[in-house]
Amino acid sequence: MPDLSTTLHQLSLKNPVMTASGTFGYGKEFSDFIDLASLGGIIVKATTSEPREGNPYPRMAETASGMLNSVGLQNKGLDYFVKHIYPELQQINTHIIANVSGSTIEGYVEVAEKMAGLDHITAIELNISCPNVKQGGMAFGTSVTSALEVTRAVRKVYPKTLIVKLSPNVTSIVDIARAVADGGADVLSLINTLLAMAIDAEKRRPVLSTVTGGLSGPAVKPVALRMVWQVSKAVKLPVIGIGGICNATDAIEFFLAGASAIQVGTANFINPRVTTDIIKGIEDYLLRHNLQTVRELVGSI
Amino acid sequence: MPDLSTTLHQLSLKNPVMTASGTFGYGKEFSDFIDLASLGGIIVKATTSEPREGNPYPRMAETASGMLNSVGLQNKGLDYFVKHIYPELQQINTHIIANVSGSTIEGYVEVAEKMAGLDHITAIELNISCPNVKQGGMAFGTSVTSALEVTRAVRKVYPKTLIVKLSPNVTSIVDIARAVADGGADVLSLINTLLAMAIDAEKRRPVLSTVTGGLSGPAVKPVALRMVWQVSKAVKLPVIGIGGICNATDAIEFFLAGASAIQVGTANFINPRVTTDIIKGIEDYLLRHNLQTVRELVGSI
Amino acid sequence: MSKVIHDLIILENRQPGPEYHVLVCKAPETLPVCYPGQFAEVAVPSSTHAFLRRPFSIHNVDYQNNTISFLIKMVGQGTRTLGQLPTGTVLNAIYPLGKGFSLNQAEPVLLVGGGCGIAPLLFLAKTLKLNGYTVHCLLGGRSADDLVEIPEFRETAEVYLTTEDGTQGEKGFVTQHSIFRELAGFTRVFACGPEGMLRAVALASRAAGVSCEVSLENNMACGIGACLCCVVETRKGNRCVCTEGPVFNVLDLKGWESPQEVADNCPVI
Amino acid sequence: MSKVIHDLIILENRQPGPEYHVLVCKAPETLPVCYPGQFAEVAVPSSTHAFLRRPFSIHNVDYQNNTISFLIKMVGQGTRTLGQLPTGTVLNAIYPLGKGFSLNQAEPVLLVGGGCGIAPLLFLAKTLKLNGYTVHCLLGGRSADDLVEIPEFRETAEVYLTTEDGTQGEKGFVTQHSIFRELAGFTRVFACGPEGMLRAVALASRAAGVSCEVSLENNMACGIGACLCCVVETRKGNRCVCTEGPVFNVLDLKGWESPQEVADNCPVI
Ligand SMILES: Cc1cc2nc3c(=O)[nH]c(=O)nc-3n(C[C@H](O)[C@H](O)[C@H](O)COP(=O)(O)OP(=O)(O)OC[C@H]3O[C@@H](n4cnc5c(N)ncnc54)[C@H](O)[C@@H]3O)c2cc1C
Ligand SMILES: Cc1cc2nc3c(=O)[nH]c(=O)nc-3n(C[C@H](O)[C@H](O)[C@H](O)COP(=O)(O)OP(=O)(O)OC[C@H]3O[C@@H](n4cnc5c(N)ncnc54)[C@H](O)[C@@H]3O)c2cc1C
Ligand SMILES: Cc1cc2nc3c(=O)[nH]c(=O)nc-3n(C[C@H](O)[C@H](O)[C@H](O)COP(=O)(O)O)c2cc1C
Ligand SMILES: Cc1cc2nc3c(=O)[nH]c(=O)nc-3n(C[C@H](O)[C@H](O)[C@H](O)COP(=O)(O)O)c2cc1C
Ligand code: FES
Ligand code: FES
Repeated sequence: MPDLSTTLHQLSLKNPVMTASGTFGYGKEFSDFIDLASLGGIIVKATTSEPREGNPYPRMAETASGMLNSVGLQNKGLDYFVKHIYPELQQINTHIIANVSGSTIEGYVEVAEKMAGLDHITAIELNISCPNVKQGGMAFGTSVTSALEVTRAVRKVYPKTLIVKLSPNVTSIVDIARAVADGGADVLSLINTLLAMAIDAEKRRPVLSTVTGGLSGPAVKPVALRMVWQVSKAVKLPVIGIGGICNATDAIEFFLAGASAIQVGTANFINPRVTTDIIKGIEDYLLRHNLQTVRELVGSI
Repeated sequence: MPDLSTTLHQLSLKNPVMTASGTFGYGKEFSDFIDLASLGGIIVKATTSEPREGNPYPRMAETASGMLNSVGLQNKGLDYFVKHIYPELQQINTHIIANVSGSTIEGYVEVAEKMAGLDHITAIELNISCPNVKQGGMAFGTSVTSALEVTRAVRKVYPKTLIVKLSPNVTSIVDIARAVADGGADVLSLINTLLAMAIDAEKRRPVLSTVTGGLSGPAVKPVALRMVWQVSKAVKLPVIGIGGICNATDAIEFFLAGASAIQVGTANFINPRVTTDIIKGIEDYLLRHNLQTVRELVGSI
Repeated sequence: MSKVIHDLIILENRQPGPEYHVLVCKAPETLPVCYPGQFAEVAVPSSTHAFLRRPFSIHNVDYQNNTISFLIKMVGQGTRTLGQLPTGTVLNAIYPLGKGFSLNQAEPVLLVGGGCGIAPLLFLAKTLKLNGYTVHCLLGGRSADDLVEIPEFRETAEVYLTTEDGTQGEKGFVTQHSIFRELAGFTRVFACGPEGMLRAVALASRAAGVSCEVSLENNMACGIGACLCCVVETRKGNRCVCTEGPVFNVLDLKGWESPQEVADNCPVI
Repeated sequence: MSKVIHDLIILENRQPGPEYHVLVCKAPETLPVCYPGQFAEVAVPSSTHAFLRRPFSIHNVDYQNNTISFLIKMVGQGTRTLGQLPTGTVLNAIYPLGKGFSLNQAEPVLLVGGGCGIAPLLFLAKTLKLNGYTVHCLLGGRSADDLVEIPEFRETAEVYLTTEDGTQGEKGFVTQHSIFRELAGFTRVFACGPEGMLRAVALASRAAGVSCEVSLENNMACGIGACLCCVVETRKGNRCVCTEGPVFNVLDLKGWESPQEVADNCPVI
């Protein structure tokens, strides 16, 4: 049997297949379909310090090989998470990673600090790349100075593995990655969604209530691959590849481009068992290519 | 019959449907399939001051609802264009627009100046957004200062309609658009391709000889629509919408987002008659929606 | 009540009206228990134009033959592709999803359906009848072409028909049908159809003091509560239609009480 | 010689080998004149995985019945979808594209094909025979499964077979076949197949002083000279395979003379 385990800073994952924040709920939504413990990790949906109702409906539009969303970080807030959601998450026998979001640095810090105290949350992913909120979110991830600042502030209060999730809506992803590394990040994850838009030609108005939203799915994979390749060459931190991954071949491409692990997002909506299929497919690939470990693939193009 | 005509600065187009540079050759490649004179305009493939062989093969990869290319501005150079290609273009009874490319400001200026002297070239499109050349190209289009500089330099020598084609690989497309407007552009066209990458998982190497290439096709339409909407709201110049347009509905979406005209690129490869279908489809739409002119749609969401 | 992913096999594809198809599908293993009002997320086979799954109400369940049916109205690329599938085709579906209609009601109940909103009502009517209810069912459409599956409904319910153009049944919108004058005699209304119609039915029910449940349509990406794209505004905040619906008591829906909105939406049946 | 876009109708879909399909298609209007070695750009109907058209050589043309055929090897999603199409399906194709083989040759000529490179050779053999040539045809493959359409070739040419595993014909690569020892007796070699094979054939032809034309495969986006994606390095610089090929005289191809490269590529039939 090939060895699928991989390491992200202090995290040892049984395999490199995780689920992307906002596309996998809190895991239990998928428990009828897959064994959650078989995943490398679950990045649960965004948590903010205060509860958020998210953006008005419609929040979704289908596009060619992709979709737009403008959910806008709907969640019940930090306190509810700690009291009601965390106890359920403790039952899941794999890495549970909190996606930390906010509209102010204080907000990020507050959530990160609280998460640090939860044993079963083994890492946080700092979401400085959400395009669907008016303040904060992507704004932090599209400027070198604010990306550095928010990372540094969170680093001060968060001693465990700190993943920072980058926005693709920038001229130079490498500059942002370097800033975040300087700020003290342990791991980089990319990409979040591309800022995009859909219009209903018959109704002559934008499809989304927020006009613009975030593009995800296979359509964005080529952009994600390029950015993972650029960042993993330029920065010494481990990288988690995200964007349009639908099958084991896609996952392998990200490993080759330099990712040590991957996250599956939109594809979960189309096939709730896709993560299981991907884990199996990676095993088959390693056997077929006579490789002992998935780590041999990382960055090997 | 609804009125499809539209105006781009000094250009009066019989209809808003043009073809995108690099995807329509010099027009004659399509003359077996459509009446070239029925088009609103043809943007012919990039011309540089010196002949260029382009990048090594492979230069193309198919992706989900899209393709990557890294042609790298292969063309026979300015002198050949003027002597051998221009005389043929003179036979085509519609606007012929030259796509001016280069790796130095002098190169751009040289081509623009020569094009100014060719009567049947009624406008030029300054390509400061090609991701497939080592020097120049996209580099000009991803920095506010160099975008301004090259536009200003070309403006000095080019008195006719100056279109500048923007790169989507930037944090703020609006900032670049404003700089180019300040530099003296008459019209903006967007988007060029998104910088992206494809990997062959079996061969474990990048598909393209250049590793990265430009993503086009329906996959990029949501990003293009967003940028057209942002730019047309922020800048007072007419905008030409480009990116993934495959049918009349797509074209209408770009008009609604603020484009006064559109260019069809990759879709020409799939259906060489697509431009004719789009023109007919826009007519049908206007009739169905009781609109007299296509101009009523522009920016009307 | 656990969800399954099944490769269903299409046993029958019939066309009860010009724009409707009924797909009767065989399940590869024993059908899970389904409730009326629940739905399935169906993958459109090899279609360039349907990236995400499409939600369809469960139109009928035959536990004996282990079949599940969908009534599909052709509105876009996805539904058109599904309508053209030959028998024998594999249809991948995730079901049963969402919460159905409340079945613990005193009778008599009135079912109101318009367009493809007819879909869940057949399964609902059959289930209610099985439980000994007297079921009344008002079906409306633009024209006779929209009134499909009437024979099937007649087997289980007292059926009333209305069309906007008067080509079948009474002429007018569903809420103008004479049965609505006797609305106060019912204990509950179950409705499914275009939003305009649902709002009108909700308002009429309120006026008559009758409780009303509606099945909402909505853009869905996942159908299982993971994406949070399918929300509707309720009195308790944004709620997912796919998990807390698609059936809602109208009293829980925010903005469903204003007569102005109803008037604006009414003709859009 | 103008190009057409046709909605062809598949009249027949037969499977001459486990991984091959022959699609015989009826043209909606009189077939344009096609030359052996030319190809078509075929749209894959409603496939999620084939965005661009797929290029296929013209395998056969029957002007009397107004049909055109393609021999397709199943290698990926696009070809697999095409292979499964039932008769009656519409196949949109742009053709005839590119430049074919030079037909003004003295005889005898040797045709060499491997894998799906067999495709253009049938049309070529038939055309040569029609013009009174004696045609010799060497077909090679990994195993007997790759040797398809042999009966059709036998009708028009003297046929020689080779397989790498020896399951049919002589054992070995095509260039190891005994006919190659008599290569100098031919006036020209026409070859189509995997690049490794073509390079080996080119080298052998050079050694024997026989002129050689090869049909190249290549990634194509448009097939009509518009995208410049399909270049090959020639002595005159980068040239489009879709318009200046797919058939090239090997003397025009850059980097096709080194024995080292041939050795590297040879086993990849
Ligand atoms: C819980 C639920 C149950 C449903 N049950 C049924 C059913 O039993 N039978 C049936 O025929 N239809 C049903 N629908 C609607 C059905 O899902 C849509 O008609 C279908 O998704 C359209 O797919 P398409 O690819 O054909 O259309 P598209 O090409 O995606 O769109 C065509 C048109 O339909 C509209 N549309 C797309 N999706 C939806 C949607 N989810 N709701 C409303 N309008 C939409 C679009 O705005 C557009 O105007 C149900 C929807 C939901 C949410
Ligand atoms: C001028 C020309 C004529 C051709 N004639 C024939 C023919 O008559 N019969 C036939 O079976 N095939 C022919 N081919 C090859 C055929 O076009 C490819 O096999 C087909 O495009 C693959 O499509 P797919 O979707 O099945 O494979 P994909 O899923 O796109 O790819 C599967 C595998 O095939 C490889 N591949 C994809 N496209 C090509 C290509 N164009 N050339 C080589 N390898 C490719 C990929 O690298 C990959 O390894 C021809 C190609 C050219 C350029
Ligand atoms: C419906 C939806 C909601 C999302 N919510 C979040 C979120 O809360 N936090 C976050 O960091 N990313 C969020 N994302 C982005 C994904 O985690 C992922 O980065 C992106 O979708 C690209 O991956 P994919 O193409 O595999 O979906 C969301 C994406 C979708 C589609
Ligand atoms: C094969 C290819 C070659 C291209 N060459 C050029 C070029 O020379 N100059 C240029 O400005 N844009 C070039 N482009 C970009 C297109 O003009 C267009 O901006 C882009 O493809 C997006 O439009 P589309 O999605 O409709 O193809 C090229 C695109 C393709 C696919
Ligand atoms: S459709 Fe995803 S949460 Fe309802
Ligand atoms: S395939 Fe486009 S130029 Fe040859």
